[in-house]
Parts: sequence; structure tokens; C-alpha cells
Amino acid sequence: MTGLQIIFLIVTGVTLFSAIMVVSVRKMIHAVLWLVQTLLGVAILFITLQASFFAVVQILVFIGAISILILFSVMLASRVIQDSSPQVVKKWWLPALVATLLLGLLVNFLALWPGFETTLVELPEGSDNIAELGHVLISPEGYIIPFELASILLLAALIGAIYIAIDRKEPQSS
Amino acid sequence: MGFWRDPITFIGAWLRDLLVNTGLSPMGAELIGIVLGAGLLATSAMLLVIFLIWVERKLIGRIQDRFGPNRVGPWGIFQPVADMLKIFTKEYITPIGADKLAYNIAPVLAVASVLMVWAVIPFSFTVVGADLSVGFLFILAVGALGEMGYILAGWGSNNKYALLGAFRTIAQLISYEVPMIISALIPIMFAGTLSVTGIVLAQDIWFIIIAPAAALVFFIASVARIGRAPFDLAEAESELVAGYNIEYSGLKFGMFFVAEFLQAFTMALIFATIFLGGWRGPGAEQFPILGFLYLLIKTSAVYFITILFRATLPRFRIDQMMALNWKILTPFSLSIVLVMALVGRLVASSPDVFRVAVFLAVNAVLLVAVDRLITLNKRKPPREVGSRNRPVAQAEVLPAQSDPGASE
Amino acid sequence: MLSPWLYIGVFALIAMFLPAVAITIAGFLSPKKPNRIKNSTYECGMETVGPSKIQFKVQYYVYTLVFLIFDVEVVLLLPWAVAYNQLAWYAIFEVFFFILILLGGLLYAWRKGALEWR
Amino acid sequence: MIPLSWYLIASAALFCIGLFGVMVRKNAITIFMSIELMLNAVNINLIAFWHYHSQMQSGPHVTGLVFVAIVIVVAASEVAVGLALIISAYRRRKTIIIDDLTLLKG
Repeated sequence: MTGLQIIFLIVTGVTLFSAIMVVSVRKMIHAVLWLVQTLLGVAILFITLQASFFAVVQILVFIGAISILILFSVMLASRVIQDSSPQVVKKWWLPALVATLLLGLLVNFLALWPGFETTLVELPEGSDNIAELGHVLISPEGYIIPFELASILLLAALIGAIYIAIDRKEPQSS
Repeated sequence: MGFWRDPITFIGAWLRDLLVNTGLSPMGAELIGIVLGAGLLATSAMLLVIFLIWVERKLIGRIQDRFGPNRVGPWGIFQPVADMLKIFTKEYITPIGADKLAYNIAPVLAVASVLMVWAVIPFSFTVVGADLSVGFLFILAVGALGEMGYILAGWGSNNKYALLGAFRTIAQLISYEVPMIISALIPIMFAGTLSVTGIVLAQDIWFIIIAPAAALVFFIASVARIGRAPFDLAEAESELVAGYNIEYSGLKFGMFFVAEFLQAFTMALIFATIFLGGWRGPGAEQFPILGFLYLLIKTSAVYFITILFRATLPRFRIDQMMALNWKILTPFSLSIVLVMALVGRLVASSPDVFRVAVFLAVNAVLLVAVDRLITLNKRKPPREVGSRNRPVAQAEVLPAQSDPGASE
Repeated sequence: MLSPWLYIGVFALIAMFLPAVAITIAGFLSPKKPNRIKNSTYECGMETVGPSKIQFKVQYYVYTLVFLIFDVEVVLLLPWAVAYNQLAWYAIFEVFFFILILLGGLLYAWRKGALEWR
Repeated sequence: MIPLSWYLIASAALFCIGLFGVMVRKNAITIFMSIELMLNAVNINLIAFWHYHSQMQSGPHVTGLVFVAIVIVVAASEVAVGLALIISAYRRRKTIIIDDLTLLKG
């Protein structure tokens, strides 16, 4: 049991616990805060995998932007949150059973794969090569089509979301 | 001899030897070194705030033709210490209905997110906390944690004005993050790395000379992210209540205060590092201790300019602030990236003097162009509130004797 | 490889620890005399009206939305910026298209009035 | 160092928790958060396999990272549009409980 393994176990434990809290707490704001903690935990897992770039991007995008967006929409819909009606469906044990079964199935299935027990060794310095990533993203032999498609997807998301969110014919009921 | 050239490394090596000689494993010695170094850096950054508060109050006093603090100690230099001692003994007032955890963790997060930046800044040729390969992105990312702190403060206080203040703060912070990151692409482009040390090492010519337009955008955005005048919309003391920290008292409030001052200095530090060459200067490689001095001088210069901004500029209206960001800075920074990428590639193999001249010319053209565009599309004057012909007191309507001063 | 991140982790703990300790110490030093009026919500002396978790403007949401899109865009641009010095001409033009497409998005938001503070 | 299996199990567990959340919660925004959890689980998997492949084959090998970047883009777009839809639905119907949003029910 090395120090890194201990760190991994602690971080994974906290992450999974926070994830369970996300899906089970009643107050939605608390759910968002638990989500932030889960995302931080995932970022630390990325660091242990030596993907520094994506660890930081995880914090920048998922915590800095996405969870703030979720938080804002929670506050936007805040009147609904105060109600104390049950937040989960009645037969919650059925999905729990399905999820647990799926987990068992997944782990069993993965264990069949011979590479499952591989111990990850430390990669040489600079394996998380951002410049190489840039090359591959841009080059025609690489992923230029997904790259440009990503830009179009972002454009579509921007236009669509603004079109939906700005509702000019809003009925002024209040 | 080695001590005077590079004291920090010298002491570090000495301490490591001492620990290893006392029978500690090299790993353990390394760990103790890391803890000591990090603790020292964080503590000195916190203590620096005390001095910063004095500097800022004194300077603003002078700018406004006042003395500033001048009672406690020579030139009032111990005034912040006295203030600090006082704030330590102030009662914590926790509002009814506050979310205890969120309310208490928010000031800690606000300070920690600013302090974290210091971990990746290189202070001299040899002294850097952590030379991350993604250090610059890390600086931007820890800002996100600070934003979480502000939301927690606003939401945890159970006060609608605090919540409104937090929303405003967040809207301002995230809006100005966009031009900030985009303009920061230019140093990254020319340095070819995300590591802060790498960016400093790449600045044989300071990036502010190669890309003044990007530096300007970055500077404006960083001033806006500090949340100080002229961008202090969130806590405009004279117009709104104090923003997200309204329900805080005692040292919890003080921590937000510390975070703000430290943020101002840290932004100056970041600007000095990525645009003004960081610790670089004549002889800084041979005598790393000079690097501290150069960095301090550059940072102080930038910090002084932010104080000048604060002391002299009037406050923006919130719609003006958002328009400045989304309609001017963001498209401008994107076009800077486009133009600089093109021009940088055109003159990539030219001699330095020619390159710099071309870059300066291009930047001048860009700045003039954006200035012309702003002037041509000047905003319409703000919509008048109420009807146009308001009842105005007029001299002939008023009875003459009711206003004796104006009769003559 | 992990050592800089170890430093960051230690630094993060210390950076949280310092203000927390300061706040705790001040908590011991300071008086504790709470009462109902003092602890009530502060609104410059007025009584609080209505629930404090107010509904807020859509405008904040729209700004966050535009911010999210641009944030992700910059994340995609960063690897390109790092590799910039070694890239060929076509790479620069591809990024031109990339940025122009998103400038189109910004223009749409502008025309739609999403960037106005209302 | 850490066995690959640990990461895969952690990721599978995170995915299943997210799936559970999607199935069990009534609230549309919380369902979105659960979807974020699932996307993060996918990212852990992708990065773990990137690490595995880089150690199996020498030389730069960044395809896994490209996938992660695309997943992040997709997550961002999905959140932007999805939350805008929820807000729009909330404004018209005054609810974000999925069971009540039954516009298409015959």
C-alpha cells in the first residue's frame, strides 16, 4: 500500500460518497455543492492519472462554469425548491437494485478482460503533452473534423440556448 | 557566498542535509521541506496583506489630498496591526436561518482561492513553489473556487441583498474571465507552454512589448475581476448594501477584506509575471536574489496603477460594465488572437527588431481601429426615467418671499 | 512528476488552514452575546419582507451561458496555442474558422439582445 | 502505483450512481446533475485507458485525451441547452418536476 494508493482510496471514497449525496439530498442547492465536491474529487483522480491538463480543465469548466450554471438555474426555479414534496419516485428501491446489478455486471464483465489487473506505472515526464494534443486536434490526419464540429456544436448550443432562454412573449403572470 | 546569491535555495539545501543527517529518509526530508516552504509562502502572503492595507490607505489618502493613517507608529504604519487586533475581538453575528456550513466555509474559500495562485508563481530563477506544466491554467482555475466561495457567502447568509450581491459578483467575475483567458492565449502562443516558469523564460522580449493590446485587455479584465472601483458594482457602498458580505461580521468579514486586498496584489503579480517578464532582469540568472527584487518592483508598479484606477475613476453603471465586456473586450480579444496568430506566423523567422516593430505597428492599428469603432457606435444616452416634462420648480411660480436668498 | 502536485495539495491545505485558524482564534477572543434583533436579517433597519431566497433575473443565467460556451472554446484553443510555434499554415486557418464560427455566435447573442443588461 | 482496475471500478460505481439518480429523482435539474456524474465517469474511464495505452505503447499517444476534450464540449452544450429548456418549461408551466411535464401525453 503506497502513499498514492492511500490518497486514491480516500479521494475515491469522498467522491463516491458525494455522488451518492448528489442523488439523495433533498435541498437542491446542497446537491449542487455535493456535485462540486464530486467534480473536485474527479479532478484529483485525473491528477493521479497524470492528466494534469484535464484535471485543471475539469475545475475550470465543470466547477467554474457548469456547476455555476446549474446553481443559477436552481435559483431561477427557486420557488419550486421550497416545497417539501418527495424528491424521489416512490419505488426508489427498484432503480437502486438495477444500478447495483449493473455495477456488478460491469465489474464482472471488465474482470474478464486480461488487462484488468494491470498496474499503472508512472509515465515519463511530459506524457500529458498539450502541444501534441494541439497537433492532433488540428491536423487533417488527426481530429480536425471533430474539432470544427465541436465549434459548430458550441455555436448551435449557444444559439439554441439563448433562443430558448430569452422568451420575449413571456406571460407576465406574477 | 552561496547564501547571498540565492538564500532560499541555500537554506532549503542546508535544511535537507540537516534532516537527512539526523536519520530521516530523503522522502521524509522532501516532504518536510514542502510543508515548510508552502507554510512559509502562504503565511508571508497573508502577512503581506497587513502592509498592503497600509500602502493602499496611505496612497489613496495622498491622492485625495489627505494624510491617510498617521497615528499609530511612524507614518501610521502600524495602523493595520491595530485594526487587526481590534477585528480579532469583534463578535461574530450569525444571521437567523443561515446555512451554517456554507456561511462559515465561504470566507475560508475566498482567501484560499487567492492564496493558491502564489503556489505556481516563480519568484526567481531558482525559487518556484510548484512548476506545474499547466500552471497558468491553474491560476485561472482556482479563481473558479473563489466564485464558489462568493455564491456560498451570498446564499448562506439568508439575506436577499447578499444573494443579489453574490449574483452580481459572479456575473461580473465570469463575464470578465472570458476576455482574460482569451487575451492570455497570446503569451501562451508565443511561449509555447502553459507552465508559468516557461512563460517567464520565454520572455527575452517582454510580452507587453510584443502584444500591448492583449496586455491592455488582460489588465482591464483583471482589474474588473478584483471587483474594485471602477468595477465595484457588486458592493457599491454608496448605492447598494455591501454585496455578498453584508451579513458577515468580525474576522469572517475581515477575511473577505483580506481576500480582496490579496487579490489586488496577486493580479498585479500575475500581470507582472506573464507580461512584464516576471523575475527577469539584468543579472537575475546569476544572482537569483535579484529576481525577487525585479519581480517586486514590477508588481508594485502594476499595483500602483490599479490603485490609481481605484482612486481616480468614477464607477461604471452595471449595463455599461457588461457592455464593455461583451461588446468590446470579448470581440476585441478574439480579433487580437486572430491577427496576432496570422502576423506572428508571417514574421516568425525575421530578426527580433523587425518582429517587434511589426507587432507594435499591428497592435497600434488594432487599438486605433477599436477606438474608432467605439467612437462611431457611441451608445445612445441612457433612457430617461419618468416623463420628459417633469414638474420643475421655476422662479416665477414660486412666491418671492419664500426664497430670500434668490431674490437678488 | 507528482511532486509539484503534492506541493499544490499541501499548499491548498495550508491555504484553507490559515484563515480557518484565524477565524477560530477570533471566535475564542470575541464576545458572544447573540439576541434575536441582532441576529435578524440586516436590511438597513427595515423588517424583512417575503422569503429571502428570491427568484432572480434570467439575465445572470444568459451571461453564464455565454461564458460557458466561450470557456469551453478557449479550452479547445489552448492546445492549439501551445503548439502554435510548430504549426503549419493550414492550422492557423482552421483556427480562424473555429474562432469566426464562435464570433458568429457572439454576434447572434448581441443581435438577439442577450448581452443587454435589462 | 495504482492498478487500472481500481479506476475502472470507481468509474463504474460513479456511472451507476448517476444512473440511479436519473432514474430516481423527480426534479429535472437534479437529473441533469446525475447526467454530469455519468459523463464524469466516462471521462475517468477515458483518461485511465489513455494512461494504460501510453504505458503499453511508447511515444506520444493522445487520442484518449481528444475524446475527453470532445466529451467536455458535449457536456457543456448539453447543459446549456438542457437547462435553458428546463427554465423555459418552468416559466410556462411553473414546475420542474418531470412527472408534471406531460405535454405530450394523450
